[in-house]
Amino acid sequence: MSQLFPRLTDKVLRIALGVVGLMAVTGGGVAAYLLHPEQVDTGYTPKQPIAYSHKLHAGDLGIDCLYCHTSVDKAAFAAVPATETCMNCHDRVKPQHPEIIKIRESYATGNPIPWVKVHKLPDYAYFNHQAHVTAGVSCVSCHGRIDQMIEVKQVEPLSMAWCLNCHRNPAASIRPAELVTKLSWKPDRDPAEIGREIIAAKNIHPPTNCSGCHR
Amino acid sequence: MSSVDPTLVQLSPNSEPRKYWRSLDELANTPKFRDWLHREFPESASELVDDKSRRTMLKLMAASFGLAGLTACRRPEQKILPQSKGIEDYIPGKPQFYATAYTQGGVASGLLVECHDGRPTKIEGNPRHGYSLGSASAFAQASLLNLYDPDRAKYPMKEGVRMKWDDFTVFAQPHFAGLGQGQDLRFLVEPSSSPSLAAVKQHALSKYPGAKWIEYEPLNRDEAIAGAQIAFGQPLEVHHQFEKAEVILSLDFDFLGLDSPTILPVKQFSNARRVESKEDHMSRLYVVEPSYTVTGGMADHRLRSRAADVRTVAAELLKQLGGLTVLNGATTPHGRWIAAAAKDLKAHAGKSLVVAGPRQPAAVHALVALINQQLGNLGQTVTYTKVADGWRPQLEQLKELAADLAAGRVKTLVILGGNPVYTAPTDLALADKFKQVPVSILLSEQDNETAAVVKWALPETHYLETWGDALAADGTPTVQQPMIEPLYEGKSKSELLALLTGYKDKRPYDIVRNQWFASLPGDKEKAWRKALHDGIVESAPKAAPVSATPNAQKVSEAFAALKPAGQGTEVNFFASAGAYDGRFSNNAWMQEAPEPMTKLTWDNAALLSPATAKQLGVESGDLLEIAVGGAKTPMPALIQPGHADNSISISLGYGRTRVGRVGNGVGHNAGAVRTSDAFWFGSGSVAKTGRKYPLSHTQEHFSMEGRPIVREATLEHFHHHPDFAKHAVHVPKLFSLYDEHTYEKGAQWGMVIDLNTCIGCNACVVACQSENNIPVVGKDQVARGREMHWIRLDRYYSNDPNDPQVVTHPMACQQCESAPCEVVCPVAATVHSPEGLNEMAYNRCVGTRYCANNCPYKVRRFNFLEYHKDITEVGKMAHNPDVSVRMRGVMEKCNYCVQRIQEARIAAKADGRRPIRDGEVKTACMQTCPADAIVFGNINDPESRISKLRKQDANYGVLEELNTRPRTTYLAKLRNPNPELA
Amino acid sequence: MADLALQQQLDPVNPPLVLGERDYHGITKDVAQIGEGKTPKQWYIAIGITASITGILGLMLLYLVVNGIGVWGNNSPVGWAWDITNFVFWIGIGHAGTLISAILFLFRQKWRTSINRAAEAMTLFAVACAAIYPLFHTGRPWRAVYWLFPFPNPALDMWQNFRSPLMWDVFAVSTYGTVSALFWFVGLIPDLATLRDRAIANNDKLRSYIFGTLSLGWRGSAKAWKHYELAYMILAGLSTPLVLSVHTIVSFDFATSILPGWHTTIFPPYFVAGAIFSGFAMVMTLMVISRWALNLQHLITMKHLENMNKIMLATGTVVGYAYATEMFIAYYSGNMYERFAFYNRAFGPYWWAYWTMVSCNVLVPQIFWFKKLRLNIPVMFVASLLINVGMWFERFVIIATSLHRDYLPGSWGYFRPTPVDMLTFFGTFGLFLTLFLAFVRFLPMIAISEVKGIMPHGKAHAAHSEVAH
Amino acid sequence: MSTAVVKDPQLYGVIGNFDSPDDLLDAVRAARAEGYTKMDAFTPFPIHGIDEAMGEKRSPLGYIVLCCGSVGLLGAFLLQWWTGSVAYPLVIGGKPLFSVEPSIPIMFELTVLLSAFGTVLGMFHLNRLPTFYHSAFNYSKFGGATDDRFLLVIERTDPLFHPEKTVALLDSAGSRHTELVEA
Repeated sequence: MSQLFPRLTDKVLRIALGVVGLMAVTGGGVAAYLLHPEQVDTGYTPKQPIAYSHKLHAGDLGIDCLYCHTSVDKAAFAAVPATETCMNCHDRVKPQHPEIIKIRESYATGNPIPWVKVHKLPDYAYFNHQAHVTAGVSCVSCHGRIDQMIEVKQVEPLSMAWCLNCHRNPAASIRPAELVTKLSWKPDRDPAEIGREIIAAKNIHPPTNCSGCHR
Repeated sequence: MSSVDPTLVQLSPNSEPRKYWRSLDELANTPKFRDWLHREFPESASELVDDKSRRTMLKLMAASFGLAGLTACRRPEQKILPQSKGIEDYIPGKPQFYATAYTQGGVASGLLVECHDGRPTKIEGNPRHGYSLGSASAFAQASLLNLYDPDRAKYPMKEGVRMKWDDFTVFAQPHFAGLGQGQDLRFLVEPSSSPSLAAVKQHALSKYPGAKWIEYEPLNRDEAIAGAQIAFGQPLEVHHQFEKAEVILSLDFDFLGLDSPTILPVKQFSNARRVESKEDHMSRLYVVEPSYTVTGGMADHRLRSRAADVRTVAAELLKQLGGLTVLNGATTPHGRWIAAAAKDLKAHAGKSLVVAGPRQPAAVHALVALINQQLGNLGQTVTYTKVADGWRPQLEQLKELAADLAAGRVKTLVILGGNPVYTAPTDLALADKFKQVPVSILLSEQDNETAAVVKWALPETHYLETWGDALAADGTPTVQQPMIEPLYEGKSKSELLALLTGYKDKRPYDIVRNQWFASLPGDKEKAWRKALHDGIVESAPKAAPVSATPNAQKVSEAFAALKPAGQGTEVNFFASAGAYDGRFSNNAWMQEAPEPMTKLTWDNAALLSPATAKQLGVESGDLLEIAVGGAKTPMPALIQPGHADNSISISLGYGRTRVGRVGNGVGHNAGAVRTSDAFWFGSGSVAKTGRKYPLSHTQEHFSMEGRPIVREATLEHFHHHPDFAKHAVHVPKLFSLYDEHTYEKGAQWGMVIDLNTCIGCNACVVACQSENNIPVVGKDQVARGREMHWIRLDRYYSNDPNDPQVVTHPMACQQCESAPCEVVCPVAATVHSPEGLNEMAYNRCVGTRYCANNCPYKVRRFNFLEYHKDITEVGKMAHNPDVSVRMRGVMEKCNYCVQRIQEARIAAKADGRRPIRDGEVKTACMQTCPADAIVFGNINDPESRISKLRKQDANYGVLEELNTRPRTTYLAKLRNPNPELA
Repeated sequence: MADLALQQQLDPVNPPLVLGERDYHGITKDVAQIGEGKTPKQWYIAIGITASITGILGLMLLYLVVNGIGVWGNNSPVGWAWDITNFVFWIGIGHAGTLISAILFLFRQKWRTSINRAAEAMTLFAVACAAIYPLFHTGRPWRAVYWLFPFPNPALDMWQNFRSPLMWDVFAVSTYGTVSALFWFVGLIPDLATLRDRAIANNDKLRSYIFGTLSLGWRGSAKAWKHYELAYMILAGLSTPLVLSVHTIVSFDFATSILPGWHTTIFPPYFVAGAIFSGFAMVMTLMVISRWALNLQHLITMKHLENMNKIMLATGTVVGYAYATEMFIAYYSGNMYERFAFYNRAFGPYWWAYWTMVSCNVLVPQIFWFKKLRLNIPVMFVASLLINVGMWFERFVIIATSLHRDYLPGSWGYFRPTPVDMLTFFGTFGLFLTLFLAFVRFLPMIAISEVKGIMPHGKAHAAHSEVAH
Repeated sequence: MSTAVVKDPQLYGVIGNFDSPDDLLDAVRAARAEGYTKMDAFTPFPIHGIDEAMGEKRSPLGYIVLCCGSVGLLGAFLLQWWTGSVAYPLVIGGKPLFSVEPSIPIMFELTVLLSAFGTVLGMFHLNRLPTFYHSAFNYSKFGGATDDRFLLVIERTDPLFHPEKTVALLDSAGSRHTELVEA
């Protein structure tokens, strides 16, 4: 009886299997890294209709977040300000700047400025700014150093796992409520320690059960 | 899916990634497919970003599932559109509550309407209003959906052609200028108590002295007023104090249900019935009625009687009470029953109450006045107040109009509201007559049957869209504030009338404000603001009670003159619990809300007693033909235990031909056999057609099978054994194999439902539907047993199958501490919160339905299909943004309105991190319950109301013996029968 | 052959398991030829029909996925109906295969050899059919797939609830499927080698490469047989508790609930017996057909069939006993809900289903007390069909009638199947038969090497087989 | 014994071809008696007693399976304990975060699953499957080995191997067709 397969078949086969296996493992690892929310969800930086720079306003000029996002400590939503708010200054400041002209148009015509939404939570999740801000969670925890961003960019995954992370051990992200908008706040001692004290004082216990965020 | 961004979020049109996947664009861009994909892969629709460098697993999954999925695989670019100019004290996302008024039968109930970012989403009762006291009827709540009805009358139409208001005014102004004295001008108006409208009316009639103002409402209280006319010589409105009455006898009066335009009677009655300790007493209720109503359901003694025989009962009662004898010869077989009732009433003279329903002829009402006088109840539990001058029975006015029309004496007809073509007695044949009128103008919210026959059909504003006012039954002025700009081109009644007659004020706001402003005391501006805030003008005088004595002579004459009950089967006409008189026909919530007694949805039926059914040889589902006089209508039969024999009841408001996508062709038109001399009831005939007609019920089995579900006892028995409910079933010492989880920390939510005061009125069902975005599934799905209501009112019959007693059992998720549903969910989509809630995470649910199978209460609801897909854009405005809209394949159920708990908690924390106060969180059902039968709260706080109720002897848990540890418990049902009739 | 014939005369009680003048080569030929010859027209017709029925299944599932579970008759309170009924039904069918190949193997039941291969194949195909239901009864199978298996999920950080019997099911069924497949393939290897060598001999290139690859270069060396036999033994040892566990766990779906009629400690043994019962009925149906169609009367002998009938009689009676016990315990418990649940089964709206079940499962097998009927092929064929009907109804009765009327009468309902329900179920038969037809056509449906192993050895009958092939 | 014979490295061994298991067994015993040790048989079905005859050791497969099985058992236990009470502790039906009772089924199933994989892969490994090229296939009549013939090979690596003598031995043992097979 004759041989069906050439002499080398088995060697080749085993080597091939080895290679495939190796590739599968490494490929899986790479995929796992790339598909992780850390990678997938961050970095979204849409083009905004008006070249508004948070760095300039919040950073260099040091305007407090609450000046524009007024309802952040009163409601679930940190409302995007009405054009009116811009006009408080810009009817005098740089009124002829091309970008400002857009603003004045909007104010004149009453047509809203179509800002592009940057931070989008997963569906079914209900986030409440008021609850977090009053508890002493700083803007920076979720939005990053907005005061250093010329264009606003999503820096955190805003995924369920990421939320749970902080809800399970909040200490590190809790600070005195009056400091929440001080994005550059650097305490002289371990912030987690301060957090723990505040948590004890206010008896803060973030929910980790479903209805905490899902209704 | 997710929460609605307050600042209007829109998908920008250029969000399609045309630069890649071009080859798939065709497929990808069919919006239907994309919506579907977004529904099915919310993650893929949201998580993924516009970046070719990163492909995600979900992207691959979507791709592999349907190539077109790829479009859904980048973050859809969403826009945030803030206002250009800020709005004063408006915080995006924070709901606001405004007071307004809902009018039914010309009587106002005060409302508090929850608005999210400028759109009303939830209707609640106004606690400051004497006729709401915080509660709202199912109708009042469901009227929200009428606002968002996609089939409303939207634009002025001239003989079916869309017009502009300008076109109309161009036509109308010269026309009305040329009417002279208005000899041939007629106004046909839906009755209204609005003072501002009355003012415009005065102006109109002074401008056109020759014109006639006709008011007509298919379900009116004229007989009662006419009864007072007979007894007291003047037309009077009757008022009852159900709370003060210890013994009540109702003659065909569904005062807890459809015969009362407000919920006040329920509040009063339930206060008199509530038993909180074994010393407490409760009032006793006798009911005499043909069909089974919720009032009959609450009766301690119920006498089923043909509507035409009620008069003899009344007369016999008067005789027994020692009053004059008006019964000439006629006798009643119920002597013993009446005697006992009479004795009971007499024993409580001054604290008793006899009432007659709007369906009973005037003479019976007059007789009842005598009875109450005999019992010394006048001025005690019964009071009378004046009605507006120039009152005439509406039917009379309408007949006159019909005559004028027939004689061609009417050249211009203005119909303000209502739908006379559908609701008027058939023998008047208004449809044809209207067609003859040269100029006929209709102002109506609905594009209805009347709109089909008039020249000009004008859109009317919904009451949440415009300014107005109305009087409560006691004359309290109630302000009707708009919640939203008119969605379409509607105008209000007074607005149109002002336009036609050149009234001084044109804008509704001015008309209303100027009506009251002058009369306001003190700082008028401040007072006006307060009135708007409170919803009522407190300073205004209430209607004063009239003290008069009934004239026995006149009464007996009138009684003698009563036309005798005809031969043949008696046909009764009732308001329907769903469509009322047809104004809710296109309202999906009301169509699907089960009729309280029969649990029938999406239909009306001819209710008849088992005996009559046997005699006629019909069974439920047979299609009958009902004839009254010459008129005929088909109607499916439905056997109603406890119905009077040789009598059938049919409800109005169905069989609409022109109302909209929801209501068209639903049910059969009872109005087709409603004639002006058989307006409320009359003798007719019933024939079988041999055909069957499918009826959809939400409940198929009405016997408790001897199971200890609703635990009931007499007051007497309760006094001796207050804890009888606890012993209805043996609950052994229950223990678990595991060391059990304990719920001691923080708030622990629970609910107590008082079966003794619950009347089963559906208010909670609608409240829940509105609050929790519960979909409507339609007749076919209900027939398949797939209704979605989170709270259902189980109806059980007991005792004699021909003349049973009924109990209602509100059933929603019991939030078991050791919940059988949680253990079996493979993906942990339903777990327990630290506060004892049985949580349901919709986005985790894969839809095995195992939890529903393992729920002994069967309170879980499954989205078998995409029940939200047919909701129009405007319909979506009714959604509560604080609650997810569930997609198909997802299980859902009552969660104690967890969104309200969360809101309250966040508020409490922002407010100095204090604990939530008792009563700060009210579930939608508790908030609206007219009988205050539902109490929700923290069982961990010994001071809370609920903790006290749970400590009561009558408190028990359903199926406790299964060791499910329900958080919802019940207070046992009590009845207070007359020992003499026991 | 002399001693074969002799043995036949000597031993009428235990007739040999291979009849006629068969020797090793003869057996090889008989089995191998089925696949080697030209494909008969009838086969094309048959698979044409079954494949189109499978097509219906595909369409129904697509329709379901697009519209949702509402296209079935399921409702509230009957959340599970035909879907889970069919799932349990198919899983049950599967069990006979494993039983024959594993348990009978451990009990050294030689007569299993000529039917075990086909029975195992049947197991696999039945499990494939069964797996469809738990997956699709959610209406959104993709969710079920990626959330029922414990993959790490970095976005959600959520895990499954391993207390849920459905989770146990996921593991039990997938394990069962995998192990059965391994068992089946290991059993096939030597026969694949046989086919390979025959293909080489008739130098049929395609077949020789296919089987050459599939047989992994098996040579039947004594050393290899040593490991092989042990492996086979271990797999049998593993499969035996596995097969018992699978239906036990399936029964837990019901037994661990609190629904009257489900919450029953008798379920595990009762379900296992039922499974074996229905499985054997299905094997019988298939065997009767294939031994006639492929004339293998000499390999699948009356003794095989009779033994299977005896097992059906036994298990059928066990099942009957279970029904009786349920009824008695329900009565004896004194629990009103339990009592009602069982009263309702027999005399409620679904009485017809209950009595169909009883007559098919308890009465029909009783005919096998009579040897005449045990040996009558038409009789046993019809009986096997009836038993499968009965066993389907058993599952339906347990699931639907318990659900439609439970604790609160206010929530009672009634289940009616839709055409989609029926066509989906019908379609799974198409899938099952298609797979089975493909199997008998392309693979040795009888374990050649095992059959040879049970033949009496001896110089004599090797005589007339040539050295040269 | 003379060791003059040069062994051809291209050679796999000598294969004899027998009619029946009994003949094969006789041949094996004969060869063993001669002192041959490196031999193997190729048969269509397992021949009982041939291992003893050839002096084979017991298969180690059992230990492999045991290891895999225990991994499965332990893995299932850890999976359920960790996910339930460490990764995301959730109160489900008021039950403890982890308890053994409900974990048994999955522990059992995973044990069986991994054992089964261990069995099959272990057997493959011990038998070096797949081996698509094997010297035995060079024997002209190897096909019989999977049908009705019973082959015995005495490998070149056997110290006593001798092209003529070994062939003669097998012939004398009743081989119908003895061949020198190259590797």
